Amino acid sequence: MPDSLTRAIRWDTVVGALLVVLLLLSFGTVDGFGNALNLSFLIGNTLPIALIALPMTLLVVSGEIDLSVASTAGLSGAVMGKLWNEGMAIETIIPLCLLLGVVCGLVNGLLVTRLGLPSLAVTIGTLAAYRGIAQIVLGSDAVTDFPSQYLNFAAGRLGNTFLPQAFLPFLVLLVIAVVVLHATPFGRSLFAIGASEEAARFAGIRVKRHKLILFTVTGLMASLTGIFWALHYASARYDNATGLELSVVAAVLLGGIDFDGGKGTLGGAIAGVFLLGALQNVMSLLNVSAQSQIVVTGVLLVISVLGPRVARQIAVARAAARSAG
Amino acid sequence: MTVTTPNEAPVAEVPRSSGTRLVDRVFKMRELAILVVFLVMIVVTQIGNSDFLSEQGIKDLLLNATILVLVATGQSLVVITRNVDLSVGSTLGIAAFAAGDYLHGGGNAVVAVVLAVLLGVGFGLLNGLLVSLGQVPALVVTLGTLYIIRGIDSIWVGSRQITAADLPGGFVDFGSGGISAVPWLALIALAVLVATAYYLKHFGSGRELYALGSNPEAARLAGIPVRKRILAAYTFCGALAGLAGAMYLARFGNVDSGTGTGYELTVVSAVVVGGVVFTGGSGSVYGAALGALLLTSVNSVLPALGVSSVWVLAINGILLILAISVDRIVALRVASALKKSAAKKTALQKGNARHA
Amino acid sequence: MTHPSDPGPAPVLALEDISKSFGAVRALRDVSLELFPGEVHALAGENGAGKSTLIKTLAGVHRPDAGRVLLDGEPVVFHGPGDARDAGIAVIYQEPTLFPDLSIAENIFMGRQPRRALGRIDHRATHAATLALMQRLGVELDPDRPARGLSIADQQIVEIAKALSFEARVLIMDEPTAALTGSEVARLFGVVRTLREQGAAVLFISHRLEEIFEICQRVTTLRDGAWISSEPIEGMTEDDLVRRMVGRDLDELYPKQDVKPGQVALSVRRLTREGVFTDISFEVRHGEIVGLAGLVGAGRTEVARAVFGIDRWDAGEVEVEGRRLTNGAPSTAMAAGLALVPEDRRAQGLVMDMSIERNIGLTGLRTTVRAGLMDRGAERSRSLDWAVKLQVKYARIADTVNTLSGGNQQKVVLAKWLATGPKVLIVDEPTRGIDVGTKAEVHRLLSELAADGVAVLMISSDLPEILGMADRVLVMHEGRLAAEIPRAEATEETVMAAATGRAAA
Amino acid sequence: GGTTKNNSKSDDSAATSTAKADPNAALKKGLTVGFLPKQVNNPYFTSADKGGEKALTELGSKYKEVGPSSATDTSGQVSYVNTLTQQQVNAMAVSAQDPGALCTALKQAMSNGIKVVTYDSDTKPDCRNAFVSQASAEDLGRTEVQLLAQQIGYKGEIAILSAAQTATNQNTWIGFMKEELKDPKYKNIKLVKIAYGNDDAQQSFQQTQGLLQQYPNLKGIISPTTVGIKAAAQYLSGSKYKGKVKLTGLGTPNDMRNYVKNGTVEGFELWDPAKLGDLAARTAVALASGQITGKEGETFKAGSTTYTIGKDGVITLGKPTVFNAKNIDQFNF
Ligand SMILES: Nc1ncnc2c1ncn2[C@@H]1O[C@H](COP(=O)(O)OP(=O)(O)OP(=O)(O)O)[C@@H](O)[C@H]1O
Ligand SMILES: Nc1ncnc2c1ncn2[C@@H]1O[C@H](COP(=O)(O)OP(=O)(O)OP(=O)(O)O)[C@@H](O)[C@H]1O
Ligand SMILES: [Mg+2]
Ligand SMILES: [Mg+2]
Repeated sequence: MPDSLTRAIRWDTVVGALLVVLLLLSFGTVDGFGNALNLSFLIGNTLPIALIALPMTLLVVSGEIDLSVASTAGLSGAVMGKLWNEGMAIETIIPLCLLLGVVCGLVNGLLVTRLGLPSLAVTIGTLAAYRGIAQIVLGSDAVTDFPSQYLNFAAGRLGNTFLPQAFLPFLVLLVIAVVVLHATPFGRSLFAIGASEEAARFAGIRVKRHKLILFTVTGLMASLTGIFWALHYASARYDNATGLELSVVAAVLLGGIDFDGGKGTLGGAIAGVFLLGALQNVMSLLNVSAQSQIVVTGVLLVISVLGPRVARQIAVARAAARSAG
Repeated sequence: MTVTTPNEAPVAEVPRSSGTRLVDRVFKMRELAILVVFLVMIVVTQIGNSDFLSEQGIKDLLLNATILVLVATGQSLVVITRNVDLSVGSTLGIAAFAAGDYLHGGGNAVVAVVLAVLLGVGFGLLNGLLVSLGQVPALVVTLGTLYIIRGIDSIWVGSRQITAADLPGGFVDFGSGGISAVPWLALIALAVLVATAYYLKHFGSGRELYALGSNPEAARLAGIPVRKRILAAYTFCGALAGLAGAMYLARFGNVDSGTGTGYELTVVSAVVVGGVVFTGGSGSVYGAALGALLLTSVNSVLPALGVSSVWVLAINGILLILAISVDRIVALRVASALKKSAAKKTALQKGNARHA
Repeated sequence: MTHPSDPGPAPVLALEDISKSFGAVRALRDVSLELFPGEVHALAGENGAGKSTLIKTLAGVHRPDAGRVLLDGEPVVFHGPGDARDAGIAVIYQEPTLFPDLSIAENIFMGRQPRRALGRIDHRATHAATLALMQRLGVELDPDRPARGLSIADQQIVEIAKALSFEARVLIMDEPTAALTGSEVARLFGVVRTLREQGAAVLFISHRLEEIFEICQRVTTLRDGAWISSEPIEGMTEDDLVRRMVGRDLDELYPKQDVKPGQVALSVRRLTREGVFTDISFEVRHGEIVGLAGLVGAGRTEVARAVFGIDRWDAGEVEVEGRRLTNGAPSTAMAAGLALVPEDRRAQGLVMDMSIERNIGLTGLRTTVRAGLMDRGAERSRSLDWAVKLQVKYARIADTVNTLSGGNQQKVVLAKWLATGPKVLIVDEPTRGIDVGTKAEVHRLLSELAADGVAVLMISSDLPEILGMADRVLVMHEGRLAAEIPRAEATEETVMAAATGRAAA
Repeated sequence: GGTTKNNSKSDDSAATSTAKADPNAALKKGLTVGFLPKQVNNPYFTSADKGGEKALTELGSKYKEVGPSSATDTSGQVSYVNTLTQQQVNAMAVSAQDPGALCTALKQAMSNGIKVVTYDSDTKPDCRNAFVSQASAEDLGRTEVQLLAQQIGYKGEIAILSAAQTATNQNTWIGFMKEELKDPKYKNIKLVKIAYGNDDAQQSFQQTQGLLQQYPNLKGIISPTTVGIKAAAQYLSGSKYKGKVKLTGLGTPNDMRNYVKNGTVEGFELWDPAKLGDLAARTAVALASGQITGKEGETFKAGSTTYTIGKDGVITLGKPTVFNAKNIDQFNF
């Protein structure tokens, strides 16, 4: 049964299983973990990473990367705060900020597709540029007085359950992303582009257009995250979400998405996001220091790439032993 | 196949060669282009602020670039092999603290530097072993070791810090001293840079780094000891990060558990601006060093011109994008111009050949 | 094994009962082979017979599961390609293995550059040695030019130069001529003869049987990974050899059906891409097979790429059934009914890390869709249908294509494009690296397609193939159409005259 | 229509307890107080928290410290507030990275009966019970100008090297510095620039270089941040400006000892962070014991001193200490 064997040891399944095991263990043994409030905190604080991980997974599958997401989020938050201070209505501000995210993503996409620049370099540049613009826009202000119904939506729970109100919209986005990546011709094209851009082009796939769409959507999602962030933490500052890109990248990598492109599943990526989030929550409750948590994250990342390899080698060895026997 | 015409003149490819020489020259000029951008920037600043290129000013420029140049040199080697080392910032930080901790106890400065380098070598080896033996993506592994080394550093260092007061006076003076405007540290960095560049160009193992970055599978088939070379590149990169740590200590006289945090992005930017390509196999350490010089100088130029520090980050980012875009556009233009002129020449020669 | 007709003393290199499996695939089963100094030994077999695997085992790339390798009668174990090289074995692999960023000279001498004092590389000597090699092969490639952008043929020449530079005792060549045209092949054979006379042993693989008969003294045949025979060439006929390879008699190699051409399907007018090709005009009608011949680098591939929209053209127009195509848009070309089987199957034809199923499915993303979502059932049956029709040899349809032999990969590329049901099919070197049996099949297939009304434009460096299959032959010379020759007048002489620019244009 | 700043009702359901303070209530023992600094491993906060630990041990209560490893990881700090809430500590002492971001979580904590004291860096007043301020912002701002003015003889150009542009406390101090400079006795002093070094050694270093290049006649620099003053001092001591350009601001004696001794710096000031932590701990225990509720005018005893709660629940530690060559050796933090 080599087929079911290889399927069983696929890394995304392993990450999913690890997440389940961690949750089950923590429910039983970690004080304060299982109650609804903590779970809502856990999910709420992980949501920004999860939101960006959705388009990031698609992007990485197609062989590109966007490191400017956290800056885009910060910029939308800053612009949101600025416009709010100017007295504009929040219902106008939010679409404007989303539009801004689209523009940010479009700039990345155009630089990558039109000029053929490597996305890593481009988005390191825009990582600084967008954050810098955010700083120019909002300066030293911290805007905190957003309308309470919005704040409550971003920070509140669904009744007395453990689910944050914002979880349902996220779930909808997740389903959309899964369907797009794994069940549409568009998603199939992304895998082809990631594995071999040239072969994809020869198969009539519009590589540049696909990439441009992806970067734009990533910008949109990043700005959505920025808005959510500002409301969730009731604070719009230019340095909101600083460093979030590394958390997203780490989580996506942990979920088994191959940075060479062409491989991975969204399920794995999201499992990676929540595994890291849950682990951090549990470790804090267990009084593990922040420094040790960093080490654990690092070790987990290293294992995430060594793990599948070792598993594959074991599988190969077993198959060989079986065919010899 | 009986359609043999052995006497027939081989398909002429003469224009190709002259064309590629030109391309070659242009590629060498890519480093020149960064240099030009750098010089223009300096001159403009000097016009705007006549104090900028004072002895002190030049010294500051050089000192600022030194540490980044060192780390970028090491990073280039790794990037040339189609890998990356994101853990350099963490390595720099822990090496700097180790050296400081040792000097704090009243140690010898030379031993401290050796200690920092050895620590760097150790972490470089770790990265190299994981990447080459595990054959796993370098980006992930070194992101992992970035966290691990930083975590170990914070656990070990805690809230301790080393300040200039804890260090031997001579060590700190060395960090800011030099021959008139040329700091000692810059001389060390220059020596390392030139030696590395010479090695890459003139030694077999240096060329093999390019080869295996260019096509890893072909490198294996050509009998290049791929793992050994990758291991060596990482070790060297780690060693330079360690040396940079010691220099950081001498220069700033001040290290704690956060030293070097986020440095990896700066280093990667410098390497990218310097024209070292992330898909491996091309680029030079001189380019990377120039990239480092350019990036650090922006941070000196803007304050010297009185640009509010609020603008610095945005300008930095936009400059980075401009630098890589201009580089790319120039390369594309030159390539298409060359192609057209080559085509014309071919046509001409063919016309001549036919008449002859 | 005994060899009654041993040409020389002791074999320089021998394989004894070598077996090698990849997972469930048994690529080699108890294969033995002896190579003697001063002989050119052919290795023949269908696609997937195990030829390349055998060579990689000899070269230290693969470790055999069982059996021994003997060098000068002594058992040796090669731990890597470096070991084999040090033992004096030079290898040209089936797929070029160049470093695109490095110069041709460096590609050839990587790891063995001439040295100066202190182990420094002598760049000047490297350059000179490369020039000398190029002269020996009769080509003029600039040693300082980077390998990126070399045509497949030029890449192959660099590979040959690299192998020659070893001055090895054993030279192994896996389909070195697949990408070459007649004149280069002739040069190569000249060099090989010299080497043989100097006492080197050469192992040679080719699917062009006439080449085997031209240059080789002995031939070993493999079938499905098993050793079939080793014998002298002398006294053998092509049919004998084919029978040993395929295990049966072969169909006709060029089963061209006569078809009455219909309406114009593809019309190319005054197409120009500056510096590459100029003023190309031609038409292909439904039911017609048009051959496009020319020397390596004449620009045939470039025309095909531009017509299909991979590259942009600078002037001119392309019409499919009267509909103008957009410049630089493969997707609209596909929608108009155009298909291109590209020249480089590994880089352009296939996504190597994807399954056979999905590779074939890639051209059907618009059709195997239900309500906007992939219809996996339809995708699988479409892929299976075509894989079976083309007799692709695979273990499971979900296996990645990089586990297939070269010829079977080529079949997957064909399957992928035939599955689109094209009106106009452009095939660029469709049978490169395909065994004779399959070649006949591909030809039969192309002929049937034409009979069904598909317009076929066939680019090939295999002149007999062009002559055997084409209704009309277009000949390109240095980026221009040099001649258009109807089937009746097309001979090797007329085509070569036009291709080398000797015909009155 | 739409919701704008002007028509949205600000959420004033402040969690300020309605309970009455009982000044005579006994201090409870066996409480747990969680310290949440802006950043763990930061020497300044480590000193402060050590002070808190000592006070709590003295009072018979338990001390614990959690916190993010980066001073800009606001979401990290929020999750630590949540962690402390889950662990049901009796009170927490928080140095807020952001005045607004912690609010939801802190209110959540207060509604779970946890007393919240902010120290060093405040949140919005309705998100905590009391704020322990290191020194009055006004005192700090004004005294730094006075210190520098004396050193440069009330004449010449000066600049400020601050931390992040968003640092709330820095900005308040700078505001008071500007106020102070309006006094006629400073008519010959000109504030030419405020630079931001983002509390990063290297950036502060380069900003100092820039200041000196841009203003060759610069006479003095005020850096109201421990990181900034240290970096500026290190640069000055290795440059030709050493001793010529005066530097003052907020620094710790251990950091600055060398520069004071080698003549780079004449004098600077700071409060004792350990005392700040001590007061934060005692305030937390007093709140948890019901001695105070955080209303203006309430008083309580911490150690031997009696503190009065000011407007908005602010408790001020006292005047900062000025360090110079004469007294610096008496301090070790
Ligand atoms: N790396 C591999 N993994 C799995 N199977 C492989 C691998 N390499 C080769 N095979 C299988 O081994 C068999 C022999 O392949 P090989 O490449 O040796 O054929 P070949 O005789 O060279 O064919 P061709 O003429 O098409 O090049 C094929 O069935 C192929 O699918
Ligand atoms: N990807 C490429 N980049 C740069 N130059 C190329 C590239 N491919 C081909 N060339 C060059 O363009 C010219 C035309 O090549 P092309 O491949 O079109 O010729 P061809 O007639 O199809 O010959 P063949 O296919 O047999 O190599 C050649 O000189 C070739 O070296
Ligand atoms: Mg083969
Ligand atoms: Mg071609």
